[in-house]
Amino acid sequence: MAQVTLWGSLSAAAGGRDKLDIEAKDIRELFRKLAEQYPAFEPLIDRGIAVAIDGTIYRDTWSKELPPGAEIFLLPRLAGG
Amino acid sequence: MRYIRPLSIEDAVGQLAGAVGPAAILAGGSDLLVRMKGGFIEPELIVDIKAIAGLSDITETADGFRIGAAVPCAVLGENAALKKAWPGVVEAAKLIGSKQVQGRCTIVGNLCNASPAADSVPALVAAAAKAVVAGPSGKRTIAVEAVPTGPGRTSLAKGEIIEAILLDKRAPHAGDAYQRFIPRTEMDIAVVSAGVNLTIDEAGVIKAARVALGAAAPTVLLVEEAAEVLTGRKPDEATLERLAKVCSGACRPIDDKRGTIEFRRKVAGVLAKRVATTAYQRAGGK
Amino acid sequence: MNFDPRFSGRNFTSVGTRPIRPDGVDKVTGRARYGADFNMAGQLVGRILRSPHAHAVIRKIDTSKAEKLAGVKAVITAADLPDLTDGDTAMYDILDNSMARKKALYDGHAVAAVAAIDARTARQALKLIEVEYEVLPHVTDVDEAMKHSAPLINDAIFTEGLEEKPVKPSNVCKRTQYGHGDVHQGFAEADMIVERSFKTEQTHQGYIEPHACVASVNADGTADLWVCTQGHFVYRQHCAQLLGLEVSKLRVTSSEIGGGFGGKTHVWAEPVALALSRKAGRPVKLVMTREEVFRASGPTSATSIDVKIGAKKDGTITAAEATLRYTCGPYAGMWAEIGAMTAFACYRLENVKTVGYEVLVNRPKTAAYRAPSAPMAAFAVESAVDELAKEIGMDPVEFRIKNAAQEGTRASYGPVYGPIGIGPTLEAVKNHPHMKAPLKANQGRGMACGFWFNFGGQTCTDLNIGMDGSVSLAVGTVDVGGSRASLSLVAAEELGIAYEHVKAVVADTSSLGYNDMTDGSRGTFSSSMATISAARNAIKVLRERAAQMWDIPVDDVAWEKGHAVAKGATHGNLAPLSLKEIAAQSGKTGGPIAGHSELVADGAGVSFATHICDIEVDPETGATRVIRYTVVQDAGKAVHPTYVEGQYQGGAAQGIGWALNEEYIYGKDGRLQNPGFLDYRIPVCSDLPMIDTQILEIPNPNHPYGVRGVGETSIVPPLAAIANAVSNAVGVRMTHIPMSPPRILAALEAEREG
Amino acid sequence: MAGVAVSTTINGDLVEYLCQPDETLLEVLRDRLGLTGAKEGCGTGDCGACSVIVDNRLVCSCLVLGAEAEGRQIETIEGMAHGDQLHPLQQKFLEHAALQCGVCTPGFLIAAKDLLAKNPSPTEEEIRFGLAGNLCRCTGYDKIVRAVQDAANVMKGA
Repeated sequence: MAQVTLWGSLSAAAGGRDKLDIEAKDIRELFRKLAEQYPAFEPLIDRGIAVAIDGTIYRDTWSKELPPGAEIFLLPRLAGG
Repeated sequence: MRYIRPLSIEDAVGQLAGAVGPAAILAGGSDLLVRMKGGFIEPELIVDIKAIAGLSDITETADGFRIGAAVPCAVLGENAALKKAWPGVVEAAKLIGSKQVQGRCTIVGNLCNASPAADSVPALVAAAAKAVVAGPSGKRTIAVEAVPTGPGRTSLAKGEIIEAILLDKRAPHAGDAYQRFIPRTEMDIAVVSAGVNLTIDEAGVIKAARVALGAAAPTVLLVEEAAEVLTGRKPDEATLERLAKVCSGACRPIDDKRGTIEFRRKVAGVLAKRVATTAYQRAGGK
Repeated sequence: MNFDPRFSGRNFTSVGTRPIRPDGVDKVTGRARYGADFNMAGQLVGRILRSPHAHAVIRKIDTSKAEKLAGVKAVITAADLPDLTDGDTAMYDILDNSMARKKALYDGHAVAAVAAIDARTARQALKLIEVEYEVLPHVTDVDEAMKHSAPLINDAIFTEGLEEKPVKPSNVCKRTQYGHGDVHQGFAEADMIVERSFKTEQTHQGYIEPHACVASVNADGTADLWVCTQGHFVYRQHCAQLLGLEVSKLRVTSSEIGGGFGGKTHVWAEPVALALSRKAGRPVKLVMTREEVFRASGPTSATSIDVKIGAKKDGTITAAEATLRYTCGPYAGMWAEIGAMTAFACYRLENVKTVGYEVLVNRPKTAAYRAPSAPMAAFAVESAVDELAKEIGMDPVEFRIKNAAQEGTRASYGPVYGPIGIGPTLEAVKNHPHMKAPLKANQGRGMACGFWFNFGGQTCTDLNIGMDGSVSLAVGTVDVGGSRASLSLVAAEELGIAYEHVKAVVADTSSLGYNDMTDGSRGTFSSSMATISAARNAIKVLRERAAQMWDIPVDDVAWEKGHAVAKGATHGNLAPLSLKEIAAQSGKTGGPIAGHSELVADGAGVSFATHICDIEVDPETGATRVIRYTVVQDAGKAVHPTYVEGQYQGGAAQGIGWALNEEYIYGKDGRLQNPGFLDYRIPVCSDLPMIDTQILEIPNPNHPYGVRGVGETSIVPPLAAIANAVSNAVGVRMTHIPMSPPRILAALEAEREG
Repeated sequence: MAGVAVSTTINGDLVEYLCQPDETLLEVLRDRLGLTGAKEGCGTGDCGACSVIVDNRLVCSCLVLGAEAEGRQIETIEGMAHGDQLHPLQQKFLEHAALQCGVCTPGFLIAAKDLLAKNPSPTEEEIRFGLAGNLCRCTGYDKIVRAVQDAANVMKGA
């Protein structure tokens, strides 16, 4: 069971909750389950969500495993110059 | 659209007078081509005056200097005699645009573009320069301040060309100077500017003065009251403060993208002080 | 990922040297081809008609007269770009921004376009297009736009992120919040509190090369696009989607790019050029004028920010709070959100809260500009931090060191930091001789810190070894400032050959797999990762070939310093085989030798910088002059240190321009007053001193060489560093950027009058 | 609109062309003669990217009409190197990494060449003011100034 923290504009998609417990082995499964439980996440996932695992931000590596006990944050995907 | 390069001033005047649609005079082109590019002017006729004999020369005469209408500002700076006699006029002309623009732009073009912020004009007005106008009805000589009548407007009639600017021979103990305020160090249009021309006596007392301000009103301002403040005095602190106050008071500026009314008023006075000090030093005052 | 991406702490041979860039000679001889330097046979000239109104309904467009003009080959309006975005609102906004559909939303918004045989005919044709507008009230100011009485820009937008669902549409498209702890309690514990409001004006990236492209659409559904862009693969996706083309049938070639800084990360005129070409049946070249660049492309947000920070007497910050309002132009964005994330990223805070509001206004669609949104937030926060240090009586550097984030700190935007460079940059600044240099009258010194995330992303690289042992490296990230040199160094490093034997090119979209654009300081970070991976794949092949040549097991072949080396007692007498020797035999040992890599370069390390700046102020005119400037920034590992310095210096210069003079000035009519380099005042050569740099290298553990992105962070601190310097020079706290002479003089006069 | 026949010298070679009366020298160079080294950054003389030398005067070619080139000597970036021998300024720009995107580089090189021709030993301030008509958005000018200083030293020694 991973505890996932939702930041910024993302918590609105989970009905205002900013912490969720989700059983997932990697980012792909995490996104799939999020979209199942909270359909509002689907367009956000399509648009792009960044996942911070123990402080390192991943934007596109959906195969990245979620280590047990890892601190996981979901952040909006950013634009850069 | 036609482009012509007449060889005589008479031919140029005739072509301009006879033009059916809008006609434009091309010397340096640094204003004309920008206006054409922006679609502000679509001339039917472009008269390039650079091939006209004498228009590209600076001549030193018994009365002073004659600067042809097609002389690029960079050339003014290369003329040692002119620079020595009228350093304020030359430094003003040398402030227009970049090195690239300097190789093309002219003080007559600067004058005829009739921008209140034109750099060379306050210096020319302070220097009591005159313009030689050639037209269909012959030639006339007028004070430079009589040329611009408002932003983008001049007193020149159809077919008229300014063929030269005249500067007097320099009296001893005289000096002029020009400064402008710009936010950067180069490449800007003056937010406000000041030109001062002084003659002093042996004792260092100012005998005659002309003070002109740029970008402070719809046309360059010749501030008579400022000249009165200086005349008969030395530029001590109190005199300079009064000069600043009078100049600030004489301004009728606008708020625009380059500055505010308050800023222009205040800085016009600051510049007048600084420029008067430089002109005084150049006149030999201590 | 098919290789180990972790930092290896190795010693380098090529990486860290400073060779001449591979594209250099072309660029100093005028041969390099930029967006406008390319032509096709039968090419037409495209031009765009733009709205003179800030906000207007487009009632009717009559193009008949223009179509009849001799030499006009196509005239298009939004009707020629039907909506194929299928509910993708971000793409719909890009489409509407390319060509207004129902309303013109800002001065300069495209409403129609022509393709004609030459520029003069095209210009004339634009004048013949008749547009009937119903002019609407407009709003350009961020605070005005938030008022209930403000003209509504899009009645389908309701504020997202509110606790209660709004019942009325609003110009505020989103509210976001970041932070942790309890700021109320934190402020209650504070001995001193500084609270201030700040404003920053809108700026433009100011790249010297205007947007330019040549589009050619064929009747068979294939198309070519030559364009200056930061991401040709992204442009291909956008254009294919908007035009209804098959992605693989649209080949996009990125020209040399004359600056982007975020401003060339999504399409503007390119779909219009393609639509014109499709309609005219001929290639179309479309080059924006400088005026169009300012009116319709770029810019960054204008902002209004409130900051409140509290600290104890000993200098510990107890709470920090900010409310950030950012303009997005007329389309939804996430610019305030990025500001809210970055605002306090430099500090170790128990209690922090930031709230961002995305605000729609009648200005051009906001685009990314080098560490987008971070400089404005840093200006507000770092100004307040300086003021708080002063009130407490602490040195501003010491105050920041005391509160700096470190490994293990929870960032104000959520995650916990790994090894980071904020502390080391501050220590370096503290010990820098610049901090001890004497100052004259009316001069002041300021310093400030800055943060940027840095990105990675999708990346694809091909490395091909020629029969003579030379290496061609095809990358898909556009080279915006020397990355071909740094990537050649990386290939040389990994293979163990000389830099001179590597030639890097940016491949077009038909020659390489998809790459994200060069943004978020990712070019060298991501493509070096892919290059290392590709090189290691090539080395695997090289070892196999050497094993064949020696007729020994491949496991007995190692790769050392550009050579295959036989290992073990049985092969000890075999002379090493060089890459060149193996390549020469490649035709007989299995064909061409290559290494490929497709990966997602994740794990970009965050980046911090601290800047020092000396400013002289003329108290009579408000004029400022930058006397001395120093940049200290963490690069992780500087691959080509000269170009790293260049990034530091360039970002600082852009920040200086933003701080002092650059701004969009709108008239009461909502029209842009200064769409040109004359009155949009970017720094000229004589405005700046030399910009000293100090590169720190705190390795990024997620990159095999420790590389972090370096491009963006350098624009973050200057606004605040200069504001702090002005404050120290003449004793006025400047709260409005740019600190143009009229603003400084007004502040000084207000201070004198008390 | 009547075309103007022009005969001029570009980088030492006699060139003849027909241009429109309102066509700029920059347009002629780029669109008629294929000399795309000069760039249009603004078209109004504010950026210097189109710098060329006409009769030993540095100008913005966007502020010169093509028709005015009659009988003149024009130098562009394409004529700066002698064969495969780079001009010292070109070499020093490469060595100092005085370019990032490179779009302003041709204009800077031409302006710097004109500067050093008129002032072989410029101070840093003279270089900065001498090149103030050329905008660079990438470098912060630091490395450009150093490259010009270095080239000046090399050229004096030569």
